[in-house]
Amino acid sequence: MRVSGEQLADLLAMWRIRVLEETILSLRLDGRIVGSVHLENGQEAIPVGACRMLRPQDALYSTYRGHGWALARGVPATGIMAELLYRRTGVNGGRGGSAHFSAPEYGFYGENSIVGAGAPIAVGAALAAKFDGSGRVAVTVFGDGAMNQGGVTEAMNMAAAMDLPVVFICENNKYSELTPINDMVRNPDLSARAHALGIPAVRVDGNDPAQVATAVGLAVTTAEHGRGPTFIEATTRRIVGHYIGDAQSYRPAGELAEDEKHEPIVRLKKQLTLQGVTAETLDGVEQRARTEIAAATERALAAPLSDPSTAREHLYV
Amino acid sequence: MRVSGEQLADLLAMWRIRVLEETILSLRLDGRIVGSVHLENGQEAIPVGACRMLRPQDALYSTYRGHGWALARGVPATGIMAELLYRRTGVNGGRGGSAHFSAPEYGFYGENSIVGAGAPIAVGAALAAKFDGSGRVAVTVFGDGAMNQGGVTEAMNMAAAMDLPVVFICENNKYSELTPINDMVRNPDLSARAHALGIPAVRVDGNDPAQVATAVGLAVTTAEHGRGPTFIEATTRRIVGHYIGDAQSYRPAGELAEDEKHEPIVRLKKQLTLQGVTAETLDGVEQRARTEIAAATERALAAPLSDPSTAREHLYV
Amino acid sequence: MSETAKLTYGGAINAALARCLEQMPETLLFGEDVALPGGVFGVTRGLRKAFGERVFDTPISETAMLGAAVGAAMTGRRPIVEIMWADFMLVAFDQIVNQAANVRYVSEGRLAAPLTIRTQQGNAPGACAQHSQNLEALLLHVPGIRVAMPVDAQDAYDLTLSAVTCDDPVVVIENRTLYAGAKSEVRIGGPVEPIGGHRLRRAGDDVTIVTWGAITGSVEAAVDLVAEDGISADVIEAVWLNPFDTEAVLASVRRTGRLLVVHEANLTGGFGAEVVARVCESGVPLSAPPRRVGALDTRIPAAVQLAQAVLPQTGDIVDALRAVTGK
Amino acid sequence: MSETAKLTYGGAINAALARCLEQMPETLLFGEDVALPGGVFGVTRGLRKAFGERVFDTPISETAMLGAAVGAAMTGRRPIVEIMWADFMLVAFDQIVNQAANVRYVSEGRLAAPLTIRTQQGNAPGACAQHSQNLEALLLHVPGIRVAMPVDAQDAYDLTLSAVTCDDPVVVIENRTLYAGAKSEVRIGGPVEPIGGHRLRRAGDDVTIVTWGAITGSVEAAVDLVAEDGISADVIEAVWLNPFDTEAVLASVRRTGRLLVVHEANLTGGFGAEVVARVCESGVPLSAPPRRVGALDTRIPAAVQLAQAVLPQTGDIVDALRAVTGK
Ligand SMILES: Cc1ncc(C[n+]2csc(CCOP(=O)(O)OP(=O)(O)O)c2C)c(N)n1
Ligand SMILES: Cc1ncc(C[n+]2csc(CCOP(=O)(O)OP(=O)(O)O)c2C)c(N)n1
Ligand SMILES: [Mg+2]
Ligand SMILES: [Mg+2]
Repeated sequence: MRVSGEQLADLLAMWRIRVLEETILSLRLDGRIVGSVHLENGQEAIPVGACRMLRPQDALYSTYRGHGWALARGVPATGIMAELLYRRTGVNGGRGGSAHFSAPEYGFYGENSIVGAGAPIAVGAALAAKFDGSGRVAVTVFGDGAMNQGGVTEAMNMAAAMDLPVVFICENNKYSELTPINDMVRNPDLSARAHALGIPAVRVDGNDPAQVATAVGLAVTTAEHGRGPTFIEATTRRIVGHYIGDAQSYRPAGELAEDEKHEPIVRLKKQLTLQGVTAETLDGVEQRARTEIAAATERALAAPLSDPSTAREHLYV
Repeated sequence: MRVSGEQLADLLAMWRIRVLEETILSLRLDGRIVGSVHLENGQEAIPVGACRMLRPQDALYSTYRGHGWALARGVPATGIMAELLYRRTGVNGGRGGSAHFSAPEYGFYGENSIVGAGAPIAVGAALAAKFDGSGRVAVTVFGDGAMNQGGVTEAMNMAAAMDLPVVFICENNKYSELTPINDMVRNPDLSARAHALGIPAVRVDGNDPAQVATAVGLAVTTAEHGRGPTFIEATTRRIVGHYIGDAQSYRPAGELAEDEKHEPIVRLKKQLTLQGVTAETLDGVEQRARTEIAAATERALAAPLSDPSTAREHLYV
Repeated sequence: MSETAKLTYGGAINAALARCLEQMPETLLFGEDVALPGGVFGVTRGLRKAFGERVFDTPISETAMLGAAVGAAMTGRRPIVEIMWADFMLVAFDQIVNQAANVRYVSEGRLAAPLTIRTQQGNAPGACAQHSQNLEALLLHVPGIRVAMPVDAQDAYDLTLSAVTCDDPVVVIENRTLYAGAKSEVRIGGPVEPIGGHRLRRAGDDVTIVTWGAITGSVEAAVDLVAEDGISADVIEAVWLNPFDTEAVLASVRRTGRLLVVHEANLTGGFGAEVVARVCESGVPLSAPPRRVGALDTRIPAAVQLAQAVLPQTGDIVDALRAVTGK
Repeated sequence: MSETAKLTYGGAINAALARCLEQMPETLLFGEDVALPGGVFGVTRGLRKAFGERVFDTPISETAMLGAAVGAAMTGRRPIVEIMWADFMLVAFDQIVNQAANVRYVSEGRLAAPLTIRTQQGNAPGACAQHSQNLEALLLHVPGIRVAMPVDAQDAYDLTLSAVTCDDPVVVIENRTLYAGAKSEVRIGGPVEPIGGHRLRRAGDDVTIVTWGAITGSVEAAVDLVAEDGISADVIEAVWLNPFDTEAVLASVRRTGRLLVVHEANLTGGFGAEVVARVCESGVPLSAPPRRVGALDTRIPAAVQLAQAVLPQTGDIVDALRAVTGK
């Protein structure tokens, strides 16, 4: 079997996110990072698959569960880490923190900690593209639970009515915080809502970066051609709590173990092994990610904390 | 051909609304009613068809375009008229006025002047029914434009997820204020959105009270049986402006004349004529409505204005 | 190259918007019924025709509309959104408070949200409780948002220009009872003024009145009435409420020793409290306790005679002037 | 038949909710993650099990949730809704301000909306700008809504009961930094108190401090610190902000002649301004200008060291006490 360069690149990108999140976890547990932190272990295939199809001019809007999205979009790990550690070198000098940072110079227009609120804002970035000749496509990511926030429907309808270049990516990880999505909807097919608004919609296996990339690539092309928005429901599972400290007692027995069997890194490694890739190569990929993130973390930890005397700055021009 | 008693009753009920609205128009034009007033001429078949299927325990929530809904629900014309004239005998002593009155003693839980805001509130009345043994079905009415207000989707989803006894009636009169709905959506089939949420949905000719009644009757039964919400899109046309004073310059030439040919009173009269009802009988129905509304208006005008010294009352218990 | 034109308040806003669309290609103008129909109050009439697709109608989706403004502003546009009634902001208040207001600060200045929200507020005869509120105080408690409130045609023109030119989110609160009033000479085409400042509507020595919004008209009427009793007042109209010209108020009170604040919004928690607090904290000596005139702390009834009992009337301002000056 | 139990702040709310659900069959309890998971802070733990379907989880639809509360309250239920963070109210503020607040007044008393919104607010270390705001001032400008803000376990219990029993909409603003604090003896099962009133947390003669919310702890600490310098203060904690106990504040200031208001919310347009305005308008003689301590008028940065520079600290309160008393 042929091994594509993309598969190994995806594996590396997913490992980077995984290790970043693991490092953040340990820094949070030993108190060097404080406050609420949302990890995306298990969901890495979605940012990795999606971001490889984005161009520099595209604008990405994620949720609070956004470290991996930022990293996949090209934001340096050290800038993210420093942000969570409230350093001067953080992408926003620590003002955003884990749940609300941005790095527009990398096309990462930011996390949002209000469920669903990023969707209308992404529509605005797409609206701008209609006039500025940038060719920008706006991408907004939100969870299954966010589908029930009215603003998301408003955003999808407005994008559809105006043929705006937006890709709506719904990371359906089955839970909204501690509550299963299927208890909160009658029709578990969330993409049906997009269809009803006249938006082409597809459901993909969100644990497979290749599937995600295919769908996002097509969506970007559709948008570029002036055909407006696409909706992608990417099914996945988070294999960690909603936030650090979540005991996950709401999960049925055995579910987590099952999810871990299908998580994207395990799965891609298995696939690559079947395709003949050696354990050494696979370990090498993991090792490379570990080395990179360790170095980035060290740089972040070495940077000075951002200066409290700057706290009044940048409220207004 | 057989003439059913219901047909004549519907004609009378529609005439009552038409005459009420005409009377309000003239009082508004001569300055005895002030402020913004929304008439529903042309849309009478929807309240008339719907309300004839409602029981005393049901709770109706309308929009600002609600005089006819209140009347069809059984609120006395004099109480409505007095409300618009700010009299003590108005259903809310003039505090609600044309666009925000209620008369819960008749199952009319009120108009709402915030587009879409009545839908979640009706869901609450349905929620109450789940626990109070009343057998109440909640009915909420809103326009085509209101479908794009996020709270309406939220309300529909919550009702669906919880199997709540709600009937969602969308009066699709083709315009939201001065803007055609078809310019504001990609998919003109609004009922598709309800389907996508798992809600049985139907589109009916909203200029035929019998079709509306059939759909609402079935929806009420569905709700009563614990099967949750139904969505009814009733297509219609208003043959007046959005508000009194609207010059309707946004309408294509000839549209209004065409709409007037199909408006529900003209249409039912034509139908009844074909069924052999005499012109005298038809005129008698109209005359009866005129006499009733004239008497109600006179009583309302004779009542004293509500007393400014009461303006502080009823903010809190 | 400034000239003058005879314009109504609404016409002045229209002229300012036209100039913005003309001179700033990055502006966009959108909202419900603003484009093809020209706005429910006719304020945006003709702009679609003149500027094409940059002026467009939106669905009845205030959250999408305001969110779209935030996103477009983040990516280089200068959106001007109309929220038809200030009351309707509340269905989408998150996009103003949690989104627009945070963009610059939280990103440490890497992003900005130069958007203008045009809305109008207050009671008009017969308007219901959901179409009558004066909500400026809610916005004035939110750091990161600028707020302007023009009352005459010249300010309607000038403040609109300054707002659109400002690189931060600005809410311009207009008033529908003013749109179609008398025409007046408006200087157009002059330089864009920086945000901030006040207008001195009357000058006097006995008391400082701070006011804003359409009720400025009643304040002027009241001052003219009490002039016969020998009461003279500084009337400071705060056309910009954020930034608020505290210095001007203090300077006046230092001279008059008396303060009256008048707003149409209900009293408790209104911005009048902030003005009183700033003056009292400053230690400027007062010869009488400060006073506020505002609406009763109730909802607004539709009935005109009830609404009159709730909303501040010229007579209430006269009474307060007599009480605060002791004349 | 009152007894006592050792409870945390969160435990006290849980006990009060259990009692409401037990004794008032018309109560319903709902919100995101409140039922099966027992709430993200564990405050509603066990209630679903004990009371079945009257306790239920909702979609992430604050507008639907609050609207459902309004509708259920109009039709005879007594809903208790949890909005997980006060910041999230803003996606659905219409249902509070334009809907719940209007029900009784606009219907001339024919309808009522006896609903309770439980929420929590304020900064906790590391929280982002969208999870840190103190929004009580927005609610306090809205006639028709009652507002309570408990700080100790006893008040958490008592105010929750009073709120749920109240026949008008009440927002109870809790604080997540308090939920899992130390346990204290809480009288439970006693009679339900009427809404309103204050708590006198310290008694003294030199200055009146008015405060509310979690920052009361810092105020007490500051007062204890300055006691060494011979400064003594009345500390009036406004557990109910609407109705607000103006009389108690005036009575205290009449004695002390000095006023300091402390809140965690940012200064401009905060409710502290209203308190200062009421005191100054009353004409109670002051021996020094009144003062306010609140957060800087900025957004709240996530970085702990930056947030500390923005939010009022005990040292700021000490400084203000020294300044206002001149000691
Ligand atoms: C408007 C709003 N309501 C509630 C919350 C609290 N909250 C944060 S994350 C979350 C769950 C979101 O679930 P989902 O959209 O599925 O995303 P996931 O966390 O699973 O990625 C909730 C309810 C919020 N941040 N904003
Ligand atoms: C949230 C909100 N946005 C805007 C408005 C202004 N407005 C009043 S009626 C209306 C049009 C509603 O159209 P539709 O829902 O189709 O109802 P119709 O008037 O046609 O019956 C609009 C935009 C409002 N009242 N509330
Ligand atoms: Mg999820
Ligand atoms: Mg319509």
